[in-house]
Amino acid sequence: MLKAYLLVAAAVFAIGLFGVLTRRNAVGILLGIELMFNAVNINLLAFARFGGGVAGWILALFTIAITVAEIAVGLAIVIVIFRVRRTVEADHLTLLRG
Amino acid sequence: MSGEAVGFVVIAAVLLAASLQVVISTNLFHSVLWLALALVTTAGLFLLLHAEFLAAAQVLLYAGGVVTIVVFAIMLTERLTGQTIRQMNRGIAWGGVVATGVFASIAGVVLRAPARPAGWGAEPASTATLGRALLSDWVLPFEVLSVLLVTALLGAVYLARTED
Amino acid sequence: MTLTALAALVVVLPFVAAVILGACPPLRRAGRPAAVVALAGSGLSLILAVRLVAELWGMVRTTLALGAGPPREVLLTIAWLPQAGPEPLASVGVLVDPLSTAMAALVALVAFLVQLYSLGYMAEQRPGSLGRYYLYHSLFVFSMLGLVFAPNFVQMFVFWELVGLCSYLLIGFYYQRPAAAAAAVKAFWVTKLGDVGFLIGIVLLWGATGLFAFPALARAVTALNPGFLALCMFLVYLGAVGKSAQFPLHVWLPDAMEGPTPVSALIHAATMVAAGVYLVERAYPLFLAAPAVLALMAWVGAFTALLAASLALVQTDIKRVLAYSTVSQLGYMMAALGGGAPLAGFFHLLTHGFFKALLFLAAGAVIHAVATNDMFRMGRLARGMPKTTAAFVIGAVALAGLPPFSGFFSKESVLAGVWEGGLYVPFVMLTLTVFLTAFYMFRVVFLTFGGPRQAEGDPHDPPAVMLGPMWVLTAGALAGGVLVAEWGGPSLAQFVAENVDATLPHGPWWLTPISVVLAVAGIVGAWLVYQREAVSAATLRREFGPLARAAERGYGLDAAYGALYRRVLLGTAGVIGWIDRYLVDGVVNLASAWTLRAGARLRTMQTGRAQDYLYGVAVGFLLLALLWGAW
Amino acid sequence: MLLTLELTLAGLMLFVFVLGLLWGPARRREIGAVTAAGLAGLLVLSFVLDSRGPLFGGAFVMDGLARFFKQVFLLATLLGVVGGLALPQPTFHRRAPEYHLLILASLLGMMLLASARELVLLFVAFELMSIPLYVLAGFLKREEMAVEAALKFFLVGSLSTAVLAYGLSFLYGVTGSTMLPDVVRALGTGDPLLVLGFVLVLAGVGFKIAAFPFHMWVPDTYEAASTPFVAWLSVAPKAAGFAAIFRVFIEGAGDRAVLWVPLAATLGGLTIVAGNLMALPQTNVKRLLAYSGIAHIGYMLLGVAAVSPFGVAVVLFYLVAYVFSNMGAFLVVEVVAQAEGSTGLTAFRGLAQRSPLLALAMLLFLLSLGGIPFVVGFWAKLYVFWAAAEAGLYGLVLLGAVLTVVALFYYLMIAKQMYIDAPATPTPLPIPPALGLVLLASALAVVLLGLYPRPLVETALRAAVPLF
Amino acid sequence: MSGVPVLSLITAAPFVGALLIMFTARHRPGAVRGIAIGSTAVSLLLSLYVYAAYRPDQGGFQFYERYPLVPSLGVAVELGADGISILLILLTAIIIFTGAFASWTIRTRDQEFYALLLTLVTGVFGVFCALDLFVFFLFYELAVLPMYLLIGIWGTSAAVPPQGLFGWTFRATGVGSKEYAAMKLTLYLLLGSAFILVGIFVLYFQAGTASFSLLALQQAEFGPGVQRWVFLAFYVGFGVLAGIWPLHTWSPDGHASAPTAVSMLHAGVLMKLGAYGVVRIAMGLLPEAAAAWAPLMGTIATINIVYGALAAMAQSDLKYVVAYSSVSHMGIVMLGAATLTEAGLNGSVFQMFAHGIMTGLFFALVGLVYEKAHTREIGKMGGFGRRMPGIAAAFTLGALSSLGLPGLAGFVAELLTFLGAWQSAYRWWLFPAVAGTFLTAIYILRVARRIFWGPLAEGEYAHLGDAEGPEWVALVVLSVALILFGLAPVLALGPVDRATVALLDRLGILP
Repeated sequence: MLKAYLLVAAAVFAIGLFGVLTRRNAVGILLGIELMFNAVNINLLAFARFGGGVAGWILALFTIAITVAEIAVGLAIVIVIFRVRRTVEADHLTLLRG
Repeated sequence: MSGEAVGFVVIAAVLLAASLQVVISTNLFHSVLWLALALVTTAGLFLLLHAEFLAAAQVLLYAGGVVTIVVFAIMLTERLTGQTIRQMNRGIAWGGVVATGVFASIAGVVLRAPARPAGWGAEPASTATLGRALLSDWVLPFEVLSVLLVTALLGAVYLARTED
Repeated sequence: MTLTALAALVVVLPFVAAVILGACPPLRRAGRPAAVVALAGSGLSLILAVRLVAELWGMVRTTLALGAGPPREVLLTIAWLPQAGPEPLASVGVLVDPLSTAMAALVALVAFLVQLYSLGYMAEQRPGSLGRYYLYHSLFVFSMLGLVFAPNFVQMFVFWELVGLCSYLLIGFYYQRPAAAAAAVKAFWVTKLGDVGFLIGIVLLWGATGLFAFPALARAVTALNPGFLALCMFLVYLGAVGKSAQFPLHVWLPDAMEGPTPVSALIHAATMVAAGVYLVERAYPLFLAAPAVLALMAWVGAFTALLAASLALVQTDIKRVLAYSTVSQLGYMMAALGGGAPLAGFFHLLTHGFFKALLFLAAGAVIHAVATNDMFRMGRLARGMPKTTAAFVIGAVALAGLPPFSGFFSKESVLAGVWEGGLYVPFVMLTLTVFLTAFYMFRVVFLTFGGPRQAEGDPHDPPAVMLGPMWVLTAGALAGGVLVAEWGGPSLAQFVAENVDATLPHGPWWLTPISVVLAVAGIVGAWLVYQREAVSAATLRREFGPLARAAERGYGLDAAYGALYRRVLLGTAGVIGWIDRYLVDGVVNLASAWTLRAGARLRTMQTGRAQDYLYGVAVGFLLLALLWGAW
Repeated sequence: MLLTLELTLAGLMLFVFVLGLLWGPARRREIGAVTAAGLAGLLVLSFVLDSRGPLFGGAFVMDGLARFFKQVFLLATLLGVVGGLALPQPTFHRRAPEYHLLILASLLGMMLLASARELVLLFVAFELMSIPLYVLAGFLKREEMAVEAALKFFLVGSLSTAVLAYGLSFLYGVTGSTMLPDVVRALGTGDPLLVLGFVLVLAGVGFKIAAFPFHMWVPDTYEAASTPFVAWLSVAPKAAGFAAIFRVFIEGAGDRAVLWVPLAATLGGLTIVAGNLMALPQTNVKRLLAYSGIAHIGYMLLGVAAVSPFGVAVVLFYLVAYVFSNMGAFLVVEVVAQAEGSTGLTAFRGLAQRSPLLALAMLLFLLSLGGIPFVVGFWAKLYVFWAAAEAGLYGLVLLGAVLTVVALFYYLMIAKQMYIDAPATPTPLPIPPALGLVLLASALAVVLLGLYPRPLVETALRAAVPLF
Repeated sequence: MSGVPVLSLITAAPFVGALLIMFTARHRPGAVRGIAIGSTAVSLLLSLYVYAAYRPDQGGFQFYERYPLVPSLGVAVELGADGISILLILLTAIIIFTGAFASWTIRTRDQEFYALLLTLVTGVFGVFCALDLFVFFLFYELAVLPMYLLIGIWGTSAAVPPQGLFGWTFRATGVGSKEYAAMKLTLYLLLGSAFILVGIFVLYFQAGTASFSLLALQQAEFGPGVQRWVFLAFYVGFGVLAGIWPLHTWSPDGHASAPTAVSMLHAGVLMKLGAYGVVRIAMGLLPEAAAAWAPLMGTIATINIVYGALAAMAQSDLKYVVAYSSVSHMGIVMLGAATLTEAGLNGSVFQMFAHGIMTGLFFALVGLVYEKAHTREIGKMGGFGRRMPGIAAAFTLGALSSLGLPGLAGFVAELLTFLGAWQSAYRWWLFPAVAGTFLTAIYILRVARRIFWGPLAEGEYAHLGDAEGPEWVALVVLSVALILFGLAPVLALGPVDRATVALLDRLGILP
């Protein structure tokens, strides 16, 4: 049963990664990252349920909190960039390269 | 097949479907809604895993908080450009290959992993133990987390404010 | 004073003069004072050399009377190249024996006379140039004497190269004349080519025996593989071919006439060019063990004699005639050595040293007077400069080989030696050369001093400082016979013979008449063509058309060498230069260019698109996972 | 008390925060000086205090390694903050409280990270270090490039955090404990899930230390962000990354650590090659230094690949060398950029004739980065090779040594601009006093440590040995 | 004087001079030169003292000094000199002393120039004195790096820039310019040092003596595999600096572009440093591999000799001719070493010295000619002998030594090497080697003739003059050294022979 949860988590992680890699929009990429964090939490709670104890919950809780913080900062950056560049398409943000 | 198993299959199916929609939907707004669904189904999984408190946190913090901020951000940017943000995927093939590769490598290891030894971690967890642990063993990370949240807030506010 | 110390002094005195001149630029630039220093060096050297001869002669008489072996004193005091063990790898010293002493006396004498003569001949040079001239001269005398007294191959080679250097410097004395500059380097290169063989020969001999010293090598020679020894001696002989202007390396000597005439007299007639002969003489015990090389030497010598004589016929430059004559006479000497008559060869070396030096000095006086080398712009000089004419004619007669002049005796013994050596074809060539020699020499005599034309200007005899040395040499050319005369004691020939364990050959009875007749015929022929003009030179030339034209071009040898140098050597150099630039260095440049390109390529990975950066993380994880899986 | 440094730092943060509230815009620029003074005090304190031991059941330890790292962080931050005092942009004056608070928060994260022996604390500390960096990278929020860089930095960083967290979940899941000693002990079971977790963590940390191919945010961020911050960014978080690596992968692993040799060696080799090659065509000095910094991480990874006490000590030594050399180089760039308005290679033209001392300092930093004798960078490289050779990684040593030559090419290109080319204008460059001070200190350190590296080596060895 | 650390003083003196110049002589050209000459004179005098005080009868390393540097790792500053070292120390001292004079006319940034030059020389002295491989390596690097700036700042770009396809193909690398040459030289040599470093480390760890000391490592036994590969690493690493074919291409460009004193020092001394490394470290520590690799070394050396000479013949830029002649002559050095015979090794070491002096003289002369005629293109010169007799004489002297004229130092070295070659296992080496000397005679006299002989183009070169004042020092000192050691090679060979015999003893092939 544990492996089933782990596989689901891995699938969500991979789907998130796919989104991260293919989305053109910065917010879209962020959503992909959200999914990946979500996979982490599934993993943690599955491990906790199948014998890991309370530490897994704690870690999951921290992950959620940290994710929220990340998202907040990330969206702030998105807003700033939108303000300056009038776009949030990651494809168009290539002033710096090489 | 036990009821829990049936529940797991159903919830997992919805979760995966919703996740997929998150990354391929062409409408950013829809993506966010699919994400909310995925998060909520995840909370369902948490319930299956007997983590009620975390399921609640998931719904409140994530599905509530995160989605709200994202929507807010989208609205903000859309308002500024005055058009709906269409979003496309690029390099789907390579993305698919890499993502599948990552999944395959993780899944392979998961499947190869030995079964947990018997009696491994028998202690059941409860919200009460969680609270106690948080304020005893993990008090330092907890305090640090507060600094982290304040800092993130400070940074986000600095970036987002417009007056200077 | 011991003999060796005396010999060492003979060598060192000119060196001291050279060092003084070299280290003291003001003295050198003063000109005449520099000449005095050089003259003092070579004069003292001459005096000591004469004393050395006298002392050694005394010893020879004693030992001969006692029936003991030849007197030989070897001085080896200074280790030159050390090595582990009791014996040094190579030493320097002097080897005093009749051969070296006689040669040294000749060198010292001619050198002193030439330096004296130069005082007059070079009087118009700038003082600085004059100082330089005498510096080179002193250096040359030192080197030549060092060569003569060398007790081993290493020292021989050292001084061998040094005389080559002096030759190079003195040929190029008028370095601003392109011809002189070209001739100097040509002389150096061609002789150096022979020296490559010489050096390898020395190394090979050492490799087989661990020895350099002549006496020790002579003792060790029997133990060597004859074939290997023949190779070694052939290589050594190559050195002599270059230095003594044997075919095919004779091409440098005629060009060397670009140097001042006294230099030609000293270096390119009397002494240095004879060094090759001297070398063979020195190493004769070794050569004896390699008969094939000796035979080759005789053939080449005879061929060289004939070839050079034929070339001498067509020259218009008086000095070039003499130069070819020198080549030809050196061929005689080598032929004698090859034919098994080392004493005859050495004898001819000595007499030739006198009369050829005389001829050059006289020619120098002529050139000095008429300011040209071209014989066809001379004529009837006998009227204005009788003394010079007398000296030149005496030299010419000696060279032609008429009795009782010195050349007659030595040439006779050379011919006799070759005949007795059983080398009949070379003998015929040499005999034929006798006729040619007389002809070309008297061609010079009649064109220059007689003939129908009158040279421009008012030529007259040179000053005493030039005439004096000429008279001394004239005496030598006249009295050369003394060397073989036996007046109540051992002759000089016998004196030297003590060294080379041989006697002067006398040859069959018909030899003398034939050679005298041939010589006279040559003189008469020249008289008919150039004095009486009974036979037109042009007709003669037409008769011998192709041959004459070929001879005028030196039988195309110069052209061949030139082509070899330009096409093959410089061509190869060009190819190597190209390879270095494009291939060897090209690889380096390519490597660096590729590295730079790789950097430029790699940076395109940094597209600027955030997704691609995210790929980095994903691919990086995959990479690590793969690595872990693989291992 | 074991937490003194962290608590004092937190106090400093609070003080800065309050000052920011109290002081008006005119005085706010002095907050930098206050911060610097506080950091200097902390640095002194770190040398004075030497209490060691675990806390919270071993979740937090104060040991030699932690102390060494904390001193490195403090030193780097001090240099960075002092260097930042000279920034001309008004934003940095008006928003000095935010700027410095963010730096201090990140510093706090690093300091905790160096002591973390528990997954939750490690994770939180890691994030506390990272999140302020995203904001700082985009601190010049009106500049197109800066915000773009911040976005890229943030996206790559968040993805890496996700990967890291995913890895941590496996570490915890397999052992049922969040205590690192338990986790490392479990390595003995050879559970593939555990190793997978480690690999994921390595990928996550790889982003922080900017190993190839996790490095891609580095050049963009370095180029666009303000230089004193970049100088600090280029050393302190990377040092923290290595602290995490040592804590997670090496400490207590003993013989099992050989597991990481191929990973670290390959990652190191790739990073050396890629970093050096990509630095070659750069014409912007900040970007060039960014790539060269990547290459340096590769060299440090060689030290990690040696998995020996000496290897770890070597990395510690390398980090110190790197702090001085790299920050020095970046701050020289800042001086030039303030005077010339450009960070291009050509801005350095003829610097030796304009400001000889500045050029000499830059030359020293570059030589140190290039690994040339008698400056500290030489010993750093040498010890790394030494450690790798000791571990039998001769091939990597040769590769590293050969690429050092490639590296010298671009360092010498800067030297060429400074020394060989003629200046466009002969006037000396104005050097802000704060920057001058930092440069002087760095140059002195580079030379002195180059001449007498022994104390530092021995300190590093002392810090490293207990890990095994 | 036995207690005085002479070798340290020799090594440190130039560096002290450099510091003094940097800190006390700003904008005072006279003081700069005075300090430079003073400090190099100290080194010269001390090296003469070392040379005189060395006891050949005792052999071995004398003037021994040891200062622990990092005791825990076995690094110590360990200095000592044997017969080979003292000769090369003397060579270095002579070259830098004369080089200081030869740079008299440096006008721009002379303070930095002299400081860098002296720093570089400290490195060279250090290499020759060091008995600790690690310290050896430190000094080695120090001797290479300042070269970049020295060439880059004070160098001159090639007189005949590459054109046509070549120039076009590598235009991106800046081929032909001094910057290109400086970069190529520096990177090439540092690449070599990378190999050396790896080799040193392998020896250190394989020996297990926890010491970098040459003397300690000599006692260690290395397996055949280790020997083979480490020797190759050393051979390649040091060989780059010694200019072995085909790793020599930095040298023509580098030497041609460098300012006079740097060319003198680099061609004269630094290339020897590579050969010294091969002999002292590679052969000294890895005897079996030396025997195994000797065929390769010797064969490449013969290629060097002939190839270098032919390449020199093809050049039209005077400095390139001299530079390629160095490549050719370094072949003699390497050949002598590869013969593994007493005579050959003696020849090798003596050639290091002789070629150092000779090429130093050459570059000093080329510098003078360039300074006065403002061209290095041989085709544009002619008849200079009239205007600059002193330079012409010295050039001729150098040329003669170069082609192995007896009486000058070059001959002794070549003769010994030839003898060694014929004694070695590969006798045929002798023939290309001797042929090389003939080729040398061709190209070098050709050049001498072109430049100094023939008619002078009066209009263009009316202003030409001979060497003056300080310029004479290099000419005279180097010429005298050439003659002195050519006439009395035993002066140098006595001590050298002790050292080579000891080396051969280690190689197990004593005669």
